[in-house]
Amino acid sequence: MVATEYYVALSSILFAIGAVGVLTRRSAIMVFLSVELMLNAANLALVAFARQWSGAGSITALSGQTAVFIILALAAAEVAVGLGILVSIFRYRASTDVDALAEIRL
Amino acid sequence: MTVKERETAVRVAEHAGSEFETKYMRINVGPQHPSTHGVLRLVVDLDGERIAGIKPQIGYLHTGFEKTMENRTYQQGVTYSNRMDYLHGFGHDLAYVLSVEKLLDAKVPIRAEQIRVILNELNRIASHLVFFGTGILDMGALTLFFYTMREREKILDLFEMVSGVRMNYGYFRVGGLSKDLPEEFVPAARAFCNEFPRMLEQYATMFVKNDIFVNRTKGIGVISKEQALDYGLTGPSLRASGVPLDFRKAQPYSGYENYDFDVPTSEVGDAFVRFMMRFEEMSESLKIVVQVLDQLEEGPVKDPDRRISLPPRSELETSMEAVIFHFKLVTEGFHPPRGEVYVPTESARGELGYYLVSDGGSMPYRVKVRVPSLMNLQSLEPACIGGLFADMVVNIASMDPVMGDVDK
Amino acid sequence: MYTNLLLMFLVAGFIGAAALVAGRLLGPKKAGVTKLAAYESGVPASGSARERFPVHFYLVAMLFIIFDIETAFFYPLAVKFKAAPAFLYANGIIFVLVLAIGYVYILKKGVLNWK
Amino acid sequence: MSVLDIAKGMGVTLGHLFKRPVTVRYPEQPVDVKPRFRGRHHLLRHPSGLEKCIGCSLCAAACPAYAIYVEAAENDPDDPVSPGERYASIYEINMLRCIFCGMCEEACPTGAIVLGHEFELADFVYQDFTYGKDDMLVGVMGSKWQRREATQKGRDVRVGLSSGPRPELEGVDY
Amino acid sequence: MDPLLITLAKALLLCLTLLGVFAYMTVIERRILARMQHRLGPNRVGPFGLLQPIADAIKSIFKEDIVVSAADRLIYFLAPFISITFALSAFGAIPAGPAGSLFGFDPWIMDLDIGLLYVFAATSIGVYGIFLGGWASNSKYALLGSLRSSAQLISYELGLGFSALTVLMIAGTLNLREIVELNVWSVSPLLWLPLAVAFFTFLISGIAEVNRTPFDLPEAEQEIVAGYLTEYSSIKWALFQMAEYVNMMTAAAVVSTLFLGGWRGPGFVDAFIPGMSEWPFIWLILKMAIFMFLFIWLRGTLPRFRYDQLMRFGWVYLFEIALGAALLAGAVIVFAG
Amino acid sequence: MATFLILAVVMIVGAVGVITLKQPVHAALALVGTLLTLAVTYVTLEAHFLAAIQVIVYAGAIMVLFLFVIMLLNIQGETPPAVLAWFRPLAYIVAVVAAAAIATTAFMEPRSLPDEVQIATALQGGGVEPIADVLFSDFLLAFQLVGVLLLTGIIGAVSLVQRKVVAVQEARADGATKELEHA
Amino acid sequence: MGASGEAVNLVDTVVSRLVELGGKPATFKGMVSVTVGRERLVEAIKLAKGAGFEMISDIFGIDYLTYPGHQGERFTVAYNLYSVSENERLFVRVDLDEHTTLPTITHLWSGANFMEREVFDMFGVVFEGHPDLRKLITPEDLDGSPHRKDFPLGETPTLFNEGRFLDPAAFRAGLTGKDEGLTGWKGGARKGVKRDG
Amino acid sequence: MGLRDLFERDVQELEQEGILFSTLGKLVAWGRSNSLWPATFGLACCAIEMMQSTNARNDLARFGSEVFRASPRQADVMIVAGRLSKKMAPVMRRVYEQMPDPKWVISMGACASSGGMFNNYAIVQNVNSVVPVDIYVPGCPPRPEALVYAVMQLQKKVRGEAFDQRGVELPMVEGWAR
Ligand code: SF4
Ligand code: SF4
Ligand code: SF4
Repeated sequence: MVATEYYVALSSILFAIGAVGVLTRRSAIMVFLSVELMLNAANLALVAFARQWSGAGSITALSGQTAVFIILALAAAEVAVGLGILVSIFRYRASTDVDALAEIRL
Repeated sequence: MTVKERETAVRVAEHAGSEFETKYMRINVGPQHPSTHGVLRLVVDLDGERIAGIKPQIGYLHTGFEKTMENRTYQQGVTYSNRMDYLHGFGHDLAYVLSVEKLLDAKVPIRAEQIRVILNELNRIASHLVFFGTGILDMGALTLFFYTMREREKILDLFEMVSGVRMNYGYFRVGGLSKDLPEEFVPAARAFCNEFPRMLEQYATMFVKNDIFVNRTKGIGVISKEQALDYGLTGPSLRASGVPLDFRKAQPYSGYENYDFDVPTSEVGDAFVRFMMRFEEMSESLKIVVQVLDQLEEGPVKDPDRRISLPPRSELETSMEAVIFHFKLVTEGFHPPRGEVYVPTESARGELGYYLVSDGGSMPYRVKVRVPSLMNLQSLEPACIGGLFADMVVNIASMDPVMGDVDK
Repeated sequence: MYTNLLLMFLVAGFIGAAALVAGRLLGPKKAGVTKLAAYESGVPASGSARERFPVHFYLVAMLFIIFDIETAFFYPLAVKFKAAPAFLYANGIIFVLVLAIGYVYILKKGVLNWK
Repeated sequence: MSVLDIAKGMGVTLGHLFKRPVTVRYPEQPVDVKPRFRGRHHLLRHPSGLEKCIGCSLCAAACPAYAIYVEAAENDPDDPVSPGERYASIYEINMLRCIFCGMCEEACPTGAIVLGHEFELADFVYQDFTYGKDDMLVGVMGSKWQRREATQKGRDVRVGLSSGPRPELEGVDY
Repeated sequence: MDPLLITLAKALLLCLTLLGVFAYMTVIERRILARMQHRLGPNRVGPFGLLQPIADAIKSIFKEDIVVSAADRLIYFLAPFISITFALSAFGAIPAGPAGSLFGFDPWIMDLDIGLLYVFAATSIGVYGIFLGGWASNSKYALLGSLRSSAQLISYELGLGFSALTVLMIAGTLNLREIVELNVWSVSPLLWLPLAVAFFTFLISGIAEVNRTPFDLPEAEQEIVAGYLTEYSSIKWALFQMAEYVNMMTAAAVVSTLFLGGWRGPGFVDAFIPGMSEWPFIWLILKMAIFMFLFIWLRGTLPRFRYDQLMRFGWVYLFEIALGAALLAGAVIVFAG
Repeated sequence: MATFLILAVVMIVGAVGVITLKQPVHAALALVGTLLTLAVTYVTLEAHFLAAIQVIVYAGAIMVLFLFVIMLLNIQGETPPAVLAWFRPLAYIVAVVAAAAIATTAFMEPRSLPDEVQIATALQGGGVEPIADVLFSDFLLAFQLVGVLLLTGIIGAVSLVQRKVVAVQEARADGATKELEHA
Repeated sequence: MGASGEAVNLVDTVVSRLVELGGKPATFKGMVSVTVGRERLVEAIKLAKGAGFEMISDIFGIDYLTYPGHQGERFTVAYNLYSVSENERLFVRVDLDEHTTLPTITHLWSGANFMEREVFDMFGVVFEGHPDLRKLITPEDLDGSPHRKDFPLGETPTLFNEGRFLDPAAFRAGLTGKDEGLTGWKGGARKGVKRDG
Repeated sequence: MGLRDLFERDVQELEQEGILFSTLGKLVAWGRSNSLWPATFGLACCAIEMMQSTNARNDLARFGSEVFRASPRQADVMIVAGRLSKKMAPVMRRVYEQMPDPKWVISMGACASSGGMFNNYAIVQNVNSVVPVDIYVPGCPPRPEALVYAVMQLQKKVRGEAFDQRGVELPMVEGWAR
């Protein structure tokens, strides 16, 4: 059995990579992809913690997994709306460059 | 401006225009595409699945019929005419010989006219069968095609019996027919007439009443009466738009006035109706065939005028005169008087006529074929724009263009 | 149990890969510029294929996500249904009703109307 | 009811599943062409064995595809090839040009050229499609390729036809 | 014996069988279609045309494999690979008989507690194959085809999911084996109606999922040439075809498993040979064969939908009916026990 | 451990791919790969249902939407940034430091995992039934709120996009014929 | 027609009005045609359309270059008008020379688009004001207008064995001279031309 | 790599050199000859007869050749059915080139094979000048059975059983390129 710490470390690495992506990529969609990566890194930690907490009984332990489940729903809604914004912006502008988008007042 | 200059000018203009980026996806449908019934090329601008613009590009089957026919004798012309609209060859043959006969004032025996009508109508059925089969094949249904082809095969058998070939008959001659009917033809044709209505019913069960088919064609590609006339649409497609024009009724030829038949007409003008027009026309044509078979008269099948038709083989052995006529006819053909004629006929696709200019020589001076498919093809534009890409396929099918007819 | 799954994937993947490799190795190669150009009914392609597409496709995929999540939430509900039918049914109905509002909204908006 | 209609349509296809296919098993089972069918040409002979063709070129004149080439020569009175003054020393048809329209048959004053029923003419090389007198004189069976294959394999020429010869060919002794 | 080895053997066997069946399905389909069209179909190659698929396979393998120059090479190769891999592995979760009935082994490769979800997951990844295949080809027809088909596939995935809910509610498990073991006749007759409705919606969604007529839009030859397959040649094309047929078989197997008792035979056959209804494989294969025939039959008869009709049909009718069936089933369970 | 390492490496490679690959489709595919590996990791963490949902929802739906958008908008590879050249290394440094910080914090106070039996009984393999138990008790409100959230998602996305579609289409339908130049 | 017919049918009325515009009517075997001047063409056709010829059936050209005894301008473009309601047909003709142009009538009938393009393609007649005057049928790279009489038919010889061939044009010339009688053919053997070498 | 090299060149090429005159070569030829899928290249009247050759009576499917592929990428043989105009010739050439090797061409009908009766400026007077033709089928149009016969002829050629008038064996695949 791999200890939880490793998962947390992996999760933090993924999270950091995602953060770099958010900071360095210019195209909005790529930024978005990186955000998804960060979200999943967090999920991984949650699932790992769920296992760590199995000593505290079924309901408590599974809360972690259930939370991830809810987060998936959240991510779905977020992506739907986020990409919706992207699409609607893109209909007027030829680029998804975030720096260029900064000028827009929505 | 010469043609060349003009072309260059247009090309330059096009080039300039291309700098402005359009939002559409431009897609080439054809010339080699399964749904374009041969070599039609359509340049389609797609706005997603919707058609924003459509331009037919034709000429991929340009055969030079008119020019070649101007360099063949009138008699040889019958081998060319049918190859234009290869699905309704007898229709073209008929239109051609009618024009030449009008030039010559040839007297066609009644029996020959009747046989021409029989074959023409059977050919119309055969053509519509191909139309129906391929049209529905274009909508993704495989099987009806095989059923219609099976029936067409039976008609082709009849044609083979009469003319010796399954397509591209060249059986009509100026002044009559090349040969009389074989004996077995009439019973065989009757047998076909008896069984065909059952087949029509089968098609109806499989398709006309099929919801998917109806939904895919109803309300698609509507062409109004005004548009139809504006674009010079003729034939069943025009009748679907509410103009009951049929030259078999309007200006009867070859004795069509003697037979009783209806011209199906509708006001709706959508693809479904265009399909149905042809579907109903099949039974009407069958009605004509049955009537002619009943009234079929005995007698000669060629104009007895030796300057027009070849003498029978038996005479060649006995009469020197016949031999001379024969030689003259074969090497040189006949010399119709100077003049220009046009005889409109109703082919399976619409108004068809040969405008012949004779300079008194043995070959036509100018042959101009008024082909229905070319004009019908133009109506694709009003029918398709604003519709879906998939509907375009239905629209092409429902116009029933034959590319040989379009490009000549 | 999940090792079995892994094995299954390995075998399936192996077959796919083997076929691809075999095809690569065994077929003749006579590439030419025209041969490798995109097929467009036999004429040189006009314009690029990578064009923008209508937004309908986006909407379909978007709705799919939303309703896919909905089904995902229904699986636990359905599996547990026998344990507390009335309670779960009530909850399920509320859940469905909330989403039904969204469904009616998209119907009204004509999203499902491709015409 | 639409579902019912679709079901009816499906019934039609299902029904055909159990019907005997109308397929003609062609290569094994010969094709039944109609008597007037026009296939490969035959050059006929008189019952006496003389060729009917007199080399008059009318067939070439009538041919819309200009597919016939005739060169006439004077008959040797002692050993005539044809009953007339002249005979065709070279008579060739380019089978690829030919459209099997039958104009030549109609034009021939002696009935020498007749279109037979053979249709299995597909071959590999363009040059092999010029049929000379040897390939068309009545009595020769099959297309060039069929005869070639037959000689190579030492078999009889087999043509996929069931119908008898054309009426014009019937009763001709040779 | 090492259970892993056994699994490996089973997996190999399954994959090869599926491939073989694919090959013969093509011939069977061609022959059945031919008979429906009043003709014979392939019958020259080998007795009754039985060697036809072998000839086709040899031909395909020894055919040039064109990689279009504008294509995204990596993805161009990846696409058929994804398609076939996920199609094949989806089948592994289908139980084909009672435990231990395959010479003492279990006639399935894995018995997952989330079996149905696994199948759904595998097929939902299969979408990538089609989507990427079309995109990578960089041809308009392919692109249009792949967009259409991915939109179609994801839409009808919903239909599948919602139709399955009814069964899940009644069965109370996602495990396919347990679903099969559930006795249909023990279910309250009141539930038969929603079950029947769900069966039909599931079947229709299944047909749409595997791109068969009347939902074969992605390959609508008459409109977009060969859809996402337009640029694929030789073996890669064959792999896509293979994936399609394997998906067909999976769909048939899942429908049988969820609604028709999977590998179990009808009870009355036990009267002739005791235990016959428990024989592995045959019943499942029989049921699958019926569905496969149905697929072919539909293809032989119907024209295809237009794209918008198809999407509307999926999103409006199928979706509502399937959900309605599930709600009805729920109500029945709540109020009638 | 070996399994974990393999998975970790695959995931990190995928993640790096996400942020480095030029072609958006490739980046998205890298993310798909990462997500699939993540699903496998969930399986090793006894979260089976989540693994399946992860594949179905994340890989099978959300990423498809991403690909759709990339394709619909025809987003090409980005141009290298012209300004802020110093920003990139800074971002890397910050990220590495942050990751290291979190990781070390995690390792500073190592906890022992509960034993396998305990895990098995508590998580029950993370199957659908145990999740359902939690979901419909503690998370009931969250469950219903998800419904509301999804509703907002629908309305948000549709209202963002749809109105304009109709307008644009109408505009195009009008000008369509005239605009078409000849091919 | 016109003059002798007492019936007041559509053709007669239109023809009489076209004559007022300077048209020259002619009748051959029941077909009525009116030759109008180039500058009055649109006017004439508009008039005909307004009077009841709702449909344009065809537009085509004739090249009288080699027509024996032809006088006047080289080309004729004919408009084949048809009245669906009255079931009558009228040909409106214009004569023109090589470098003259014609006004378009595409604004009267959209269907005239292809027809005019065909005439442009086949005869090189330019239609002023046509929205899209490009070649319709012949390939882009074909130079010339095929239906002009001075455009060669472009026949190739039919090949036979041993280098024999038959040149269609020469062969035909032997068959059909323009003079009376069994021209060209003298009953003797006719030899094809042998290819040298 | 041995195997790779072997197949880099066409099987047929090797067979001429005698390297692959083996069971494998025969097997491949057998497979190819029995799975000749035509690309739809219907041009004119002959195309109708080509369609008829798949119909219930003639059923080209019996030879495994009914699989008309819309995309040339999946086709083995191109049936040029009808008159090839000069405008269409480049298109046909392009479609032909886009077919994967090995590929064959059947020239169906008088027009495609020699221009037939259309001896004029518009028609290509022998498809062989555009793509290498393997089989010519005379007829106008050839009846469906003649096309079936031509497909059988092509099978012979693919199996290496074809020879011309002088008895020279014809190559299985034309090595013709422009
Ligand atoms: S059949 Fe026709 S084309 Fe053939 S040789 Fe005779 S006349 Fe010429
Ligand atoms: S075949 Fe007849 S027409 Fe021809 S040259 Fe001989 S005799 Fe004259
Ligand atoms: S050979 Fe005959 S049938 Fe074939 S295309 Fe030419 S004219 Fe038509």
